[in-house]
Amino acid sequence: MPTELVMTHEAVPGFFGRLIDEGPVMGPRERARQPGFHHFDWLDSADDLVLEYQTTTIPPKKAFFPPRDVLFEFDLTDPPEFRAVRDATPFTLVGVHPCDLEGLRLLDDAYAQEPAEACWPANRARARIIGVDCTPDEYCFCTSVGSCHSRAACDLFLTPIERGRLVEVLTGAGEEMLRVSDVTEASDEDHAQAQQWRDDKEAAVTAGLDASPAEFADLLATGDFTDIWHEISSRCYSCGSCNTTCPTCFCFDINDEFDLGLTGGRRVRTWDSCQLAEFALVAGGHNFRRLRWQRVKHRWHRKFDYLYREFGTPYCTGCGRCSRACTADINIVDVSNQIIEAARQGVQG
Amino acid sequence: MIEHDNVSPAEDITRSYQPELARVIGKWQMTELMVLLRLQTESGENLEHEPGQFLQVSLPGYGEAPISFCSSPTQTDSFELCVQAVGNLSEAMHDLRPGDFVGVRGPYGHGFPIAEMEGRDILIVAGGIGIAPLRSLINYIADRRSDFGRGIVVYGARTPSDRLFLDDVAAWDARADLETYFSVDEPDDTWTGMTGVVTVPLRGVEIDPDRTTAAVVGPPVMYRYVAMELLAKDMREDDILFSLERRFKCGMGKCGHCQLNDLYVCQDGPVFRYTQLLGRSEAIEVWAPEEQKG
Amino acid sequence: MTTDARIHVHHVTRVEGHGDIIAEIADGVLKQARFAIVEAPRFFEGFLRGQLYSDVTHVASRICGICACSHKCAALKATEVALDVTISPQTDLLRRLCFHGEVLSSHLLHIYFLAAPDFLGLPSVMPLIAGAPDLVKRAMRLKNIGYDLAALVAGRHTHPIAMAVGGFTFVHDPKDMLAMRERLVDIREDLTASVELFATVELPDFERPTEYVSLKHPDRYAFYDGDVFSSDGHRLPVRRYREAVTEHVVPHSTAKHARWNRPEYMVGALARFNNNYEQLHPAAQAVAERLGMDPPVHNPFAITVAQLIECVHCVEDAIELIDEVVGRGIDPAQQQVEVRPRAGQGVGAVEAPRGILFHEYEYDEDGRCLSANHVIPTAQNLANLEADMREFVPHIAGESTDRITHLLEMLVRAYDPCISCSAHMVRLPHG
Amino acid sequence: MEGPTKRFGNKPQIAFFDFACCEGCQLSVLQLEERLLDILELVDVVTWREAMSEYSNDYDIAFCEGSITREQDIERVREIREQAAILVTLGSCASGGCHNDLKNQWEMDEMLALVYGDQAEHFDTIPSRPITAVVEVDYKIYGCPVSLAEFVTVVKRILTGQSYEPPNQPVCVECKLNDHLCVLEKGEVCLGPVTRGGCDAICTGFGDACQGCRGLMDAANVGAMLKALTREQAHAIVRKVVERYGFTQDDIETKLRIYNNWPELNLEEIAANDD
Ligand SMILES: Cc1cc2nc3c(=O)[nH]c(=O)nc-3n(C[C@H](O)[C@H](O)[C@H](O)COP(=O)(O)OP(=O)(O)OC[C@H]3O[C@@H](n4cnc5c(N)ncnc54)[C@H](O)[C@@H]3O)c2cc1C
Ligand code: SF4
Ligand code: SF4
Ligand code: SF4
Repeated sequence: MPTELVMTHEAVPGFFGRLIDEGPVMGPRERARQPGFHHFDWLDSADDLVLEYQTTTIPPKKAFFPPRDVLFEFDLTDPPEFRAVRDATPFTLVGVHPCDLEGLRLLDDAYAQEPAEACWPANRARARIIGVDCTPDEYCFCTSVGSCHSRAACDLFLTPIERGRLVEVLTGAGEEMLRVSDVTEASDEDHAQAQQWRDDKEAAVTAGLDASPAEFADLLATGDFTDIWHEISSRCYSCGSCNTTCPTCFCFDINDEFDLGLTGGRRVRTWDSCQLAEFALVAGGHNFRRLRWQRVKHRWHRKFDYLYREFGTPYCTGCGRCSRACTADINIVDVSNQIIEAARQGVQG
Repeated sequence: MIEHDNVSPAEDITRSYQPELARVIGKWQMTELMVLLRLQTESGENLEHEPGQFLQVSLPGYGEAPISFCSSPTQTDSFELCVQAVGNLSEAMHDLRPGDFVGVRGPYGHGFPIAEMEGRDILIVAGGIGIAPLRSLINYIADRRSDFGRGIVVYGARTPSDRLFLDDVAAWDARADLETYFSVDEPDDTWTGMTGVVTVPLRGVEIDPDRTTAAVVGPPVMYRYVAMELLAKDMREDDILFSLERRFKCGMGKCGHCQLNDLYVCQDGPVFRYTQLLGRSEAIEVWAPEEQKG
Repeated sequence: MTTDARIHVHHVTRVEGHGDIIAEIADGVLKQARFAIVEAPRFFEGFLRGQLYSDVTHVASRICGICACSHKCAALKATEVALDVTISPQTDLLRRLCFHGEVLSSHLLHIYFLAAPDFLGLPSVMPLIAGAPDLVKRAMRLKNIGYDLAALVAGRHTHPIAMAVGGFTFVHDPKDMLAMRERLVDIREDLTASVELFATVELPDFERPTEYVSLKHPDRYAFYDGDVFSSDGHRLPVRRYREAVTEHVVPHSTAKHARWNRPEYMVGALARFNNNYEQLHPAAQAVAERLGMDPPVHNPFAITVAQLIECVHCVEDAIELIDEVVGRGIDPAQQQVEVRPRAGQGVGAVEAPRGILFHEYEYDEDGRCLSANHVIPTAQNLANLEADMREFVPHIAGESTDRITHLLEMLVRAYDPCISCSAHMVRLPHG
Repeated sequence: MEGPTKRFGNKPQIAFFDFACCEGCQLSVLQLEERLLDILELVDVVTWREAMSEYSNDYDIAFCEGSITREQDIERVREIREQAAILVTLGSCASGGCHNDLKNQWEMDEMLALVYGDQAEHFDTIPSRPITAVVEVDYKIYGCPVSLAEFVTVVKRILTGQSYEPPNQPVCVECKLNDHLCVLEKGEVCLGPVTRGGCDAICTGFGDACQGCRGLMDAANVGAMLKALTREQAHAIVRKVVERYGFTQDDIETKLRIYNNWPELNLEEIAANDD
């Protein structure tokens, strides 16, 4: 059982203010150009931080895996020179919801698989993370995939209670962050209130998969759902929004850019999406997933079947971002349940 | 999965996207579209590849792409790549001259399971530029002739002028311990050999299915027909090896582009057993005639 | 001494769009002097029919890449009148700020890149890149601050984003505003250097008094709003613009000519300068004095000088506008007012860099465009330009043909014609 | 390595040409400021009527802007094609389709009469078309106007002997890479999901909807859009938009036409090509 302390409402701004004084802090804040909507971005002051926010469009994975990331720079000298340009500045990521914490853990696993990738762990090592508990909306289904109460990857975790936040201290780094902070022991009442919050939250999750991840993986693997894929793909734009907003998607593209003087440049890694038409196109024009329905199918299999078998967890945290972002109204829970139902009927029939 | 006895490449290479330097020490224009490059790492280190493995090759500013080794691992002081001009990187590689540098990462992937193939008859089926990775295997077998049973090379090209590695081909043809079968789809006046797609010569090859391993590389359309031919010879599905192509960006099983159902072609392949592919709906080249139906 | 000359300049260079100069002198007597617009017509007024009001204003800015903000604002204003939308004071301030960006970028493009080579005896600025790199960089800095100012408000100068019927589609950040303010303060130095450069320029000696038409506003030097005003003493509300602008098709031109009280009138920087001098920022008035510009100025070559004076005004007024916007605080609730389609008709007028610009639209109850009309500054200037040519040619008839050609090109360029847009002039659907 | 591949012996000679358009793309190029000076280190501009009086018919690379709307334009662009080793179309007017093509919905006579009345006979006009419909082009830069970043990319590609394929992914991708708020969340209709990206989602970054200025991407699922924006939706956000505007499929089609009317927008054909 981790240490649990209490940070009062009055102490909260001071705590985050001090973190910001120590170094860069990324957290949920109001969008400058679109007030009323939130996103993860660097905070200028503790006032910017919004601890109660609805799930952001882009998950906090962007702190470690930027949408566009320079892998290295090069100079076209003879011989050419390659230069690492990785930023090593430590930073703090705050205000991360449990599903997104889980997302970070899943990416830890994916990138660590041999042969391991270097950028993700290097960036992860730079950051301390503070999680916060959340209020679900109609798209959330974390309870179906076991991420509802995740404390993965974080050093401190804050749960709202009457007099402030209950602070779970999960790591030494977390303890360190609290060193000069105004925190007190949690009382039984505090614990009870935090537990009440968690219970209420769980109860507020209304969407859900009709099968456990393990069962869903099996149903997917054995069934033939071509009709469902066709129906979904008739509506799908292949716009990639479901992937580019997903906290567990980690596909990317790599391209080179020359500097304008044409004497050097950089190699850049960019988020990619398996739903895009050219994702599996090879030189010569052969596209191994040319048809839209094949790509739609691939997404479900990758999330709930292939990676589930590889890592023992579905590569979905139930955050609901893909459903929110899909302007074609393709909802991951609805489609999954459609598949589950079809598979079960198939089994019965 | 193919067990493979070679150690994985040096850690610092796999852990980073940053290539090491290799210098072009020889260049031969084989056809209008194909160039053969001989390279040496700048560090002088031998990359210790297996036949069938590939390198991530780059020219800064032009990008990076997977290219198969086409030289045998028995050639230790240098290695060779054969590049078809199809896009920005590969075209720029045609402009390289001896003394120029390229970046390399790797070797990556699972090549041909040499240990398991030793002692067996090896049937090599190459279509088009598929001869490039297979040349690595053929020359390896030629250099370690006593380690293997029969060595059979079946090579089909579109036209006589598309045929690659003519010196090697002549050398294989001249050896008594290698059996060679060549064909072209579209013959010209100079062509005296067989006419037809690669399955035509293949049909005439007699093998002992119990002791034969087949290594097949070619364009996507070829695999299915070769498989049918080999199965007609009673070969076991497990003894048929196909090397597949997909788009690769990282070579490390991360970028997702090369995924074939649950497999990564760059890591689990590019050399696969037919058995692995049969169960997988996205190995469309081996089981669907053309495109999958919409 | 030339007494006969035939001049045909095919596609005058260093102007926006395509126009030809045709002049003929026989026995020292002017036979003809014309500026023929040969731009391909694009038919905006035709194809805007049927489009939704929001798409109309989107497409309207595409009439011209240089005066994109002007076209956009004229379209927005006309549409807002038609749909009975009242924008917030904040939107009004921001649009005025955006306008200064457009006037700056457009004027400075003209002053440095199109007109200045004439004064320096060069075919273009290209030779200056190597020869006077500091001058070129200064010109780029000046021009780009205009673009950036417009982009600060509208996301991009060509073509403005974010400007919608009823307001803006995003909330401006005061931090960005203040950063721009600093740049505007710094750019004063470059402007001063430009003024000094112009103080050394000698304009061709030519004067022809004419009717000057511009917007006039009770409180400020009019760019974004005001009444239609003539130096001959007439004043009309914008909605009655047709009484001022009488258009007629001339066969040699894809654009139409316009007249009001006299056979021709002038619009643009010099017209504004002459009509609204009193409202120029004191700093701009000081520059006018420095450059010997005492209104009314009747030399058309001085249009370029009037532009420079306006640039000084725009920079100073932009600084004041930023102070006002930031001082009031940017209220997200004021960014956009509710818009409901309804049937209606409206006219919007603004002072584009090249002069007064009218857009008129009529919408059906779903907010779809029934008819559109655009009256563009360059088209209004054409008759006046030709009148200038007719009077100017006899003055210079004694010069060599090359010199006459050059002077006529200079005269055309002084008007800073923007032909790509003047080619969309359309007959007013009467009724 | 010898630095980038040299395609041209010396500094290549550049020319700019314009056809029917607002000239905003050329103007955007002037906004490159310092980057323009860098480019001018690598090339010589020999012809640019809008900016210079010098003129040369000897150029390697031609940048052409605007639509073809007159018989004489066809001839002129063919001449340019003949001379230029490389022809680049600048902007959607030239590259694929733009509002100029909207006039093609009417008979040309009708258009002329509407605009020029009884003087119509003085003018010639043919249905508007992009340059790509008249001659082969080597590089295409879409956009109304072009994105400066893409322009610079293409210049670098040309100078290093590389091809450039305009992105074939929708604006939504770039919207996400930039962490923009989806404008649908504000209740606006956006054409981003079917529109070719490459603009870095500049409009949606300022909260404005994508109007489709780069045209439809290949295999755009237009049918899905026509349905999604006009039918009952479970999706709370899209539902809001649908209820607010009450668009019909014709309305969406009218909107799509603004940048997709060359050749005449044929939704049935597009639907047939959809996967
Ligand atoms: C395991 C393996 C081994 C290989 N071995 C060899 C070998 O030995 N020799 C050899 O020549 N090749 C080999 N290849 C193939 C080689 O990697 C490709 O041909 C490579 O992509 C060429 O790169 P390029 O930059 O020249 O072409 P690319 O620039 O990749 O372009 C080729 C074509 O692909 C399309 N394309 C590329 N990128 C995109 C994009 N982002 N979006 C849309 N379309 C795009 C374009 O239409 C373009 O015309 C191998 C591939 C694999 C997987
Ligand atoms: S977000 Fe929706 S429309 Fe876009 S690719 Fe994903 S499922 Fe298809
Ligand atoms: S698949 Fe959808 S719900 Fe699952 S983690 Fe990704 S974005 Fe969230
Ligand atoms: S704003 Fe438009 S382009 Fe961006 S994600 Fe939403 S629908 Fe796509």
